Amino acid sequence: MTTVAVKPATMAQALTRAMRDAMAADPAVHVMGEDVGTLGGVFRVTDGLAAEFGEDRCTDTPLAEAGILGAAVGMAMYGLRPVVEMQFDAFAYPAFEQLISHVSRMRNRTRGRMPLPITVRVPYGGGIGGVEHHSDSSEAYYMATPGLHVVTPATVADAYGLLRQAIASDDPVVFLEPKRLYWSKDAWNADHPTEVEPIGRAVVRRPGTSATLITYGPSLPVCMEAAEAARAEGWDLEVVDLRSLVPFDDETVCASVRRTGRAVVVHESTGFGGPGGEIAARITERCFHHLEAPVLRVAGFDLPYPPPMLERHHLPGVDRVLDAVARLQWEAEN
Amino acid sequence: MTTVAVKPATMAQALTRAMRDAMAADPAVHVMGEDVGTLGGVFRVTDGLAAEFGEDRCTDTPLAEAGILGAAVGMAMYGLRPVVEMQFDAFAYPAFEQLISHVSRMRNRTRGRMPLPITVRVPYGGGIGGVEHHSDSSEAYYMATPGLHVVTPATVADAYGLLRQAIASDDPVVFLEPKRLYWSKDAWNADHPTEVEPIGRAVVRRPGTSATLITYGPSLPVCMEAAEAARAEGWDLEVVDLRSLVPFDDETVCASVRRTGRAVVVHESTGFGGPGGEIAARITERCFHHLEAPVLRVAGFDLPYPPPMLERHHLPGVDRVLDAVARLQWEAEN
Amino acid sequence: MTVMEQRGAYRPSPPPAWQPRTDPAPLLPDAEPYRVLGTDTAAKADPELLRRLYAQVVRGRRYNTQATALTKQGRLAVYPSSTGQEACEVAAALALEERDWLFPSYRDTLAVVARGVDPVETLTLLRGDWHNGYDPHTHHVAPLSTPLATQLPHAVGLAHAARLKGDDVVALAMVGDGGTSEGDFHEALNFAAVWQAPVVFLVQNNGFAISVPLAKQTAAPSLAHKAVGYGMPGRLVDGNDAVAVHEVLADAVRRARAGGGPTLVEAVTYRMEAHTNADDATRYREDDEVEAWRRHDPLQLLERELTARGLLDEAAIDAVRQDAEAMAADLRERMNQDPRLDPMDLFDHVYAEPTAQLREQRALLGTELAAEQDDQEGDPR
Amino acid sequence: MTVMEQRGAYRPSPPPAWQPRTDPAPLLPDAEPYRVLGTDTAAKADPELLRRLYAQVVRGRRYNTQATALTKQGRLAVYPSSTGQEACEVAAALALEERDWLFPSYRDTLAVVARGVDPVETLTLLRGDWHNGYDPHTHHVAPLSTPLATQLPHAVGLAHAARLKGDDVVALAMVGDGGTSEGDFHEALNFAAVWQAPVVFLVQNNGFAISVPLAKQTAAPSLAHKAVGYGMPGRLVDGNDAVAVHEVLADAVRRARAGGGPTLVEAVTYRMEAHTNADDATRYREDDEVEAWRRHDPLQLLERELTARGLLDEAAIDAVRQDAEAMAADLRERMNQDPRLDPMDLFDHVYAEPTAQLREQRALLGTELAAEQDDQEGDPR
Ligand SMILES: Cc1ncc(C[n+]2csc(CCOP(=O)(O)OP(=O)(O)O)c2C)c(N)n1
Ligand SMILES: Cc1ncc(C[n+]2csc(CCOP(=O)(O)OP(=O)(O)O)c2C)c(N)n1
Ligand SMILES: [Mg+2]
Ligand SMILES: [Mg+2]
Repeated sequence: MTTVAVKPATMAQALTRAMRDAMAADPAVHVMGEDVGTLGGVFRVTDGLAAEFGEDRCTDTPLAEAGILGAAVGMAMYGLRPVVEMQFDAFAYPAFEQLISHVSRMRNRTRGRMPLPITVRVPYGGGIGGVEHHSDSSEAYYMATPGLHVVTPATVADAYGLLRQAIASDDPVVFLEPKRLYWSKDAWNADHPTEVEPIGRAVVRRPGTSATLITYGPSLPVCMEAAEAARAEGWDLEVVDLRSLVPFDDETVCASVRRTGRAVVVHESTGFGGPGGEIAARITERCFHHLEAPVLRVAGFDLPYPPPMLERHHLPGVDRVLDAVARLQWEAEN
Repeated sequence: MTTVAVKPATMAQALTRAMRDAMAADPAVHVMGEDVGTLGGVFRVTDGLAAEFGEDRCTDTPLAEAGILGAAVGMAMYGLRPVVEMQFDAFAYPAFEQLISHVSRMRNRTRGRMPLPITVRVPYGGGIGGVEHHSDSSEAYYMATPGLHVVTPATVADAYGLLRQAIASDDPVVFLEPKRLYWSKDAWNADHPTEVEPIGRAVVRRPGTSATLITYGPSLPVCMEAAEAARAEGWDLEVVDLRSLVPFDDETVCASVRRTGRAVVVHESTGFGGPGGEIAARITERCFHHLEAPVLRVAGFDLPYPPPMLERHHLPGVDRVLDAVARLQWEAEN
Repeated sequence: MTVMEQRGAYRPSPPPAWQPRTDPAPLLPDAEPYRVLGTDTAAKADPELLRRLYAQVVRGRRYNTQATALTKQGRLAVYPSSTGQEACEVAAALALEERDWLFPSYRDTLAVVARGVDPVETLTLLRGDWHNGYDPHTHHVAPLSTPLATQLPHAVGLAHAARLKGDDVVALAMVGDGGTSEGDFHEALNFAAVWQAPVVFLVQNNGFAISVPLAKQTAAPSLAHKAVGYGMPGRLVDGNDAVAVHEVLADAVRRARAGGGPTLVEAVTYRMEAHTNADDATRYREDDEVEAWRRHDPLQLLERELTARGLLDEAAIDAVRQDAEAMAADLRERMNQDPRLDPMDLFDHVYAEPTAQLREQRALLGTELAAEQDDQEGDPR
Repeated sequence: MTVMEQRGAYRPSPPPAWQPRTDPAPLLPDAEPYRVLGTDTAAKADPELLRRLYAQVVRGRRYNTQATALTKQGRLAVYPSSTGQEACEVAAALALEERDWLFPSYRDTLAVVARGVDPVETLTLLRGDWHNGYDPHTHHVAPLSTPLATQLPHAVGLAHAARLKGDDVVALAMVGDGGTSEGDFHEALNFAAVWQAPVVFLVQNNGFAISVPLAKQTAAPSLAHKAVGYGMPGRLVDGNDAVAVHEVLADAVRRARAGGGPTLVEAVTYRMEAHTNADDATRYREDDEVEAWRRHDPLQLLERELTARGLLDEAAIDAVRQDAEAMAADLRERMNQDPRLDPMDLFDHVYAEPTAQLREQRALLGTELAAEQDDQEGDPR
């Protein structure tokens, strides 16, 4: 037994390592996308992979997202496990047709004979000062598409663990990487990566009793901070990190809400038609008589993602979360 | 005053007439798409327009949906009012990028200087025995995209009235035409079309007191039939036809639910991540203390649209609606 | 040194990065579609190949008429006939080795069947009991693709993957003239050329995309001319001449297999029937055009050549026809049986493991079906 | 009559529908990029045009260095420099009449400014106070398009609409070498050719799409060769030769205006700086390639010609530089002021009329901002 020094790593580093380890473990794993090779990706998440595994395993493709994903479909048909990088959320839209009409349906279309083990990595969300089309939260589109898994890590350990699981999955996974957490750090040992819960399992990141904050990806740190701040107001908030929107872990979420009786769903994506509606509706269907107040939502406004100088007004922050908690009809309780 | 003979017309005929009248009234209106000219569209909805207005006003385009919508953007920039036909719901996906990144955002991007008065007509939904990719319900994608209006008629009069309004709107409208209602008939006079409520207003199609069915498009007839059948069980159901998902009419919907205390949302689109989640969540947020039971949802299953021989099992029918009504915790009331 | 002084030293030179990557000349198609049948070179065609092509074309035509008949009897939801295009369909299948892959578009049922897939399984999609009826791996045939041109990048990816794995497998992808307008066509051809993937793209230019004639689809000298823009050879061939199509495709396949990269083949042909049984072609085209093409019938072209060379007598023709009839009879019989339908299948293949919500929904449908059953059994009628 | 008897009567004929729509020969680009500067034809170039191009190129380069400096000072979120490509940028703007429209890609700020748009408003997107800063209608310039190639179909639609309305307006659309791989490029060019729309497509082939070199982007002999596949002429030009680019574009604009349809122009150039200030170009290219291109500098090429022909003396050079410095100083000064920001604007332009939910959200933000204000005012610090 060795004691290992646990140094802080960034989420980006953990993601890189996940691909590296997956490629080393399985020659079928191929990374592809725009600038993923020589440059190592615009966020450097694929840094070093082309050098280590060669350009045939980590490939700079022509600039065409439908072509990239479409080619990945064919590669998967022949037994490879493509890991596709979309450079930014909004630049995944040209590949929408391939994703919806083929990637999500090929297994079903062929009665399971032609599964497509494709991981589509999409850096998503805002808060990084990006100009137009660089800060979209597109998870609602993917959630509404049966046949896709939709996974999003919020911690360094999950970044590694979930990406390994996604690549190993025989189903297509849309793997949403919160851009503004790429440089978030945590103690994490690349050579002995922490085991994480499987895709499909939500995790209570902070136990609490007064109300449940339900969140994922970029909004987890916001909720953790809000929960800390809420102590001053006398609220002991539980924070649930969904980790995957599909499959959705009703069990963990509902267990928490039944315990606390109150819930707020927090995400960056626009509110109207966004993931929060589904989540709130599911909870209400399942926990109606446990609810002291309606499940509230704190989300981005219903507008195209704002220009960088205005984004802070759009993004759900600690205050907006606390305001929502305050509206959970506490008086009614007494 | 003349008495006009009111003959039955189909929804398809009302839609054709709406385009015809819009084209006659405004030379800026141009219809374009695959097979819309000489053939009159695969559903014959543009029948006669090329003959009457010429091929420059009703144009058979090359077979490329992104190109069609992208060209429409440029035409709208120059002051035209394109009415684009997507041949089937799933064949609108290649145009997704243009729709999301440009059509929905151009007004906002340019601070209102470059509005895009484009109507995108999308025949949607199933129930017509169509093979793969011919029966998708894609409204969740459009709903989650700020900047788009999302409109869907369920009656012949609305087909005409809403399409005229959509074409006259200075904002882009995704106009969802329920395929299986194309041949539905109603008494309607093409020369004196009934005035209809504006886009953004929901309409109570059947008043009732026990519970509210909230629906739109292809599921309206199902709900009306269910409401009739429910009388036998002693339930007097109110039926609300949303008519537009964006803007969403909270007022009408919530007024009804506050009155009845119970609600079921019915649509064909998949349940998970579908419109019903948003609708149920909004109602619950606004009417929590009026609710005797959680808002329930009856929707398509969470799977790729089934092959035609199995579609009847997927589509929400009268029985499934009534089963949901039965689950609205009636005992608790007494 | 001022700029003026520099001038003497300046030698105009091409911008440093400029070097044509390929000589465009050999990439350009011939001005006229390549033909064999009815020309002097026909005599060189392998008798065995001619016979195989002929037998398959006859079968193919019979398959089309049988399937169209099945739509009238309500046994198929819809059928897009490829009558008039059988030469392309059959040649595509015959140009490939068993280990190669075929990527058909929705109209290419004949190519799929000619490749060995069960005729009934091929029609599953169009009958509507499931989306795809055959196991793609058995005969290396991808599912019939309904969204146009979207299967082309798949073919490129598969061919590329095979090459990466060291397998000398070629992919042949089929698309219509209309489909060439889609962005996916462009992206697929570009990827194929950049990767030098072993793919052959076969465009069946049958003159129409539903009602839209070629002139509204493209202004190109020919669709084959698109090849040069990707840096691959473009070949133009008479799509009703089975021998010519086969030769051009077989050449392209050989080239691809040898590492020579992709080829774009445009086969000029004609869709003799309406777009599908649901379409009315008289709305958009004149009978005399159809008649002109009837005189250039792919089956007749073959039959003439074979008979002229004494490779086919009336008895042999009869034998081929009987074989086709037998196939049709079998198809009719099997298609007249109701397919096995189990609604519960709906939930089984969405994911490797159904999610909890799918399990819930499965249970719901189970209950409904059980109740339906009870109702029926309890029903005195 | 048996099939054998028929044979004599049979005359092989091309399939009826076959007729090449266009002669491909005139559509093909020359083998070498067209050049004027440094060649004998340079002497024929209009002095006035040379002076205008020169002045704009100098301004353009200064604009690039100033904007890049502003990124360092945190005044711009990001800046993609077009240094090395100024000849294309400037020639594009100058080839158009006022009534024509320009469709720039995200890198084409210089073309936008050269067209007359306020330099500060041009940078709004990259400063980040709003998405687009100028009124597209004032100078007929579409917003800078970030999603690559997606603006090309817009240009086609606008040009087509103008033609339908009887206006002799031309649209010029700009895209990079990388952008040509996108499906939207293909669809736009095809629509333009089928509609014979008055559009000119200018591809700036600067050798890279971020880190990806042209060889991984295409295998075509040249990007201009793509034109033949759409049935439009392709022109290849030295993109660092402002006079040549201007001439080729002006020709194409004239042709389009006269109803001659679209043209695809490939300008071979080089991106001298990194992709943006955030990029590190040393990760993917060698200094000596950059150096080779530095010897083919668009500004130097012009300056040499002008001075050689005695059209420019040191005083004139100084005057041009001073004008550029003044522009830069003005830009610096105005960009150093904080932009007017009103968060409430967020809700105003999503729709013509804000929806009820947007009004609610507006009110919420209003309350929050008021509370923030109170906090700050109440704050004793
Ligand atoms: C992406 C997409 N858009 C539209 C359609 C609808 N559609 C089906 S067939 C067809 C025409 C196809 O023409 P072509 O490619 O020439 O093939 P052909 O029918 O002649 O075999 C159209 C528009 C489709 N299937 N996919
Ligand atoms: C649809 C889309 N995909 C990806 C990107 C990200 N991206 C921005 S610039 C760029 C490279 C563009 O290369 P090129 O077209 O050659 O233009 P250049 O940068 O050389 O001017 C990429 C990949 C984008 N903006 N849009
Ligand atoms: Mg065709
Ligand atoms: Mg470039």
